[in-house]
Amino acid sequence: MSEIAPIDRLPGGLESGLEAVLMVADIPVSSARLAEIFEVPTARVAAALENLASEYDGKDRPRGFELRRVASGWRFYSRADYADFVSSYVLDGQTARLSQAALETLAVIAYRQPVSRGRISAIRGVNVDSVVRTLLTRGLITEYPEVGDGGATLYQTTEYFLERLGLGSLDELPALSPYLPGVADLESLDSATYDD
Amino acid sequence: MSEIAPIDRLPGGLESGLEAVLMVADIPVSSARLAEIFEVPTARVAAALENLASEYDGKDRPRGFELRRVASGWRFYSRADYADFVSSYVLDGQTARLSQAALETLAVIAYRQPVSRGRISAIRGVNVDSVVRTLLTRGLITEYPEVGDGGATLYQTTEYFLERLGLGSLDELPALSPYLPGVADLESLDSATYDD
Amino acid sequence: MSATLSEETATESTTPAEAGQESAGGFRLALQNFNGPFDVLLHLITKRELDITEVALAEVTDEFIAYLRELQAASAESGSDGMKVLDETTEFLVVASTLLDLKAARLLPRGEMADEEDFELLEARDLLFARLLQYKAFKQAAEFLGERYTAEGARHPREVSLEPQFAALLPELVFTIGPDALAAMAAKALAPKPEPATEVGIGHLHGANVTIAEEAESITALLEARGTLAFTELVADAPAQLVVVVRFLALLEMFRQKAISFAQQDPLGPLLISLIQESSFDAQAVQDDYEGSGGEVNHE
Repeated sequence: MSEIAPIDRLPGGLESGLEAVLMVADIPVSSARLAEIFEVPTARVAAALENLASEYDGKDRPRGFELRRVASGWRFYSRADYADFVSSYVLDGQTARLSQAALETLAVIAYRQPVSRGRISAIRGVNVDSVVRTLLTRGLITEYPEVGDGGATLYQTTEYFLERLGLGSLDELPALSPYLPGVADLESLDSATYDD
Repeated sequence: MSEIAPIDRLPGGLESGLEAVLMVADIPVSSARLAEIFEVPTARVAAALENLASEYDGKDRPRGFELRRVASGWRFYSRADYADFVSSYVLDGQTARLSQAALETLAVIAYRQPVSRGRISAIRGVNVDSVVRTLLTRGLITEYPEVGDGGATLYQTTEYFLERLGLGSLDELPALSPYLPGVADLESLDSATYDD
Repeated sequence: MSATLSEETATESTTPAEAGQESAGGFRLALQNFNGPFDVLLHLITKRELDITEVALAEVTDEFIAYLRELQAASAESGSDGMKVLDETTEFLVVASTLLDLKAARLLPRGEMADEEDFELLEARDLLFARLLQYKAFKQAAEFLGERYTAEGARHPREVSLEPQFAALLPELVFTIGPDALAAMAAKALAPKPEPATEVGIGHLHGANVTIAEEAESITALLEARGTLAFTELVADAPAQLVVVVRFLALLEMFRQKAISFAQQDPLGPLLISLIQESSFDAQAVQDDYEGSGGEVNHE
């Protein structure tokens, strides 16, 4: 590892680089992983993260976000002080029902799991990023432990999904064929993977 | 609206409050909506957002993130300077390219929306069915709620199109006419040439 | 938002590989990057700065026919259903008619509009140029979009899942559907989708089926009866624009098969067409050449 890493040549250096990655990270990122990304020693990453965290906590003013270390790594969170406002944002316009788009996406995942967002998009003919996020938030689907082709994240339904539908297991999902009279190749519809 | 809003009593005030809400937002949030949440005038929110954005751009050091106004609102982004590092972390379709054909079709839809496939084909001189499907799957266009003449499906661009191109609104598209010296009225050209 | 898409869909107009790579008579077409007939036209007329009146129609024609042959060959190789060839043939008709109109319009004496027909041709020319300009304008707009798209790709929006303490605040979901409704929805989404009806390009064409073979036959008959004729005379009785286009296509085909010759007395004179007596042209054989499309253009 060289003394001067590529990130050191950029304005803002390692600290800004860490901010950039963590800003888009959905799950906590370990300092070891960050060290790999930036090609600097883990200890240096750890020190920079501590610096950032305490900077957000109050050098100028307490930021609305904080950098917290949880078991598996570091992630940006909204600061608890502002939870009331964040709650009113989160709850605004929320309903207890899933949208039609969310239900259709859930149906596709149920019958084609584990399946990537790309494939669901291809099947449904629309971008499904936001509904997939909704289903994740609602605990109806979860990430599959292994990645698919090209490193794509795969999704599967959860126990909670089965509970909500009153099913004991996935085997109890009804067969698809009866719902499509007139489609010649029903076997392939039920079993084959969608060709996208 | 009182002079002192609840958010003003918190350390960090409105700016930190905005940071907190935007930290959990997964779509751009309009200043009007933020104004409701914090019970302050929209103009004050807008000013605070502008302040934050320019602060991130460089008061101390350029932050790894930036606050940008796209589509209908404001949202946190990783800063482009650190793209190399961020993309080694984020593996998604963000960088998937659009073909020339897709870009040209997207241009016709952006400037002529709502528009039918027939008219796009007439303007481009080629069949556009598969490209339109690609754009739909990517979420860059969507079906217009009403059908056109003769029941043709019409297409329009989406909010995601604006976000993905970093545009505030369709008005920010450069005017098409400068490219067309001597053609005064394209609309009439369209209708004169192709009756679809 | 991650626009995950497995693969990029290739350009919808298949471009045959390296047709006409070698320079032939100062005429060289690399069709690799073309995206439809307007591209080809623009390439011919603007990029190469060809004056349409100086372009030997036959040379252009040969290029296009070579282009079509490449397509047919590619289609046969890939075992596709020939839809592509049909599409391309239809597009070819657009090019052919556009070229013809351009040429016809250019051949008119400027400022001397003898009759109503001439005037219409001039109008048609303006429209055609306007169409090409419009096409070019959208190409430039696409360039802008492409640059933005690439530049913005360097930024990633924050779109993370909701922090657990806020997710817990969401109202408990009310599930209004059961397993059967879910299955019905899945079946509908997973069912093979019928290709959307193509509503492309032929909406403005009228009339019944017109075939190249039939038009070639009637051209032959007309030329046999009356000797040399101008194109305007050959299409004088055409009931619809489609027939004009197909007749033009038939002429191109006949020329390629050395059944007819073109002559032009002076730069602005009419294009004269005459039969080559010793040719063994078989109009019905044309059908085979356009097998992909059945040699036929259907108005639907």
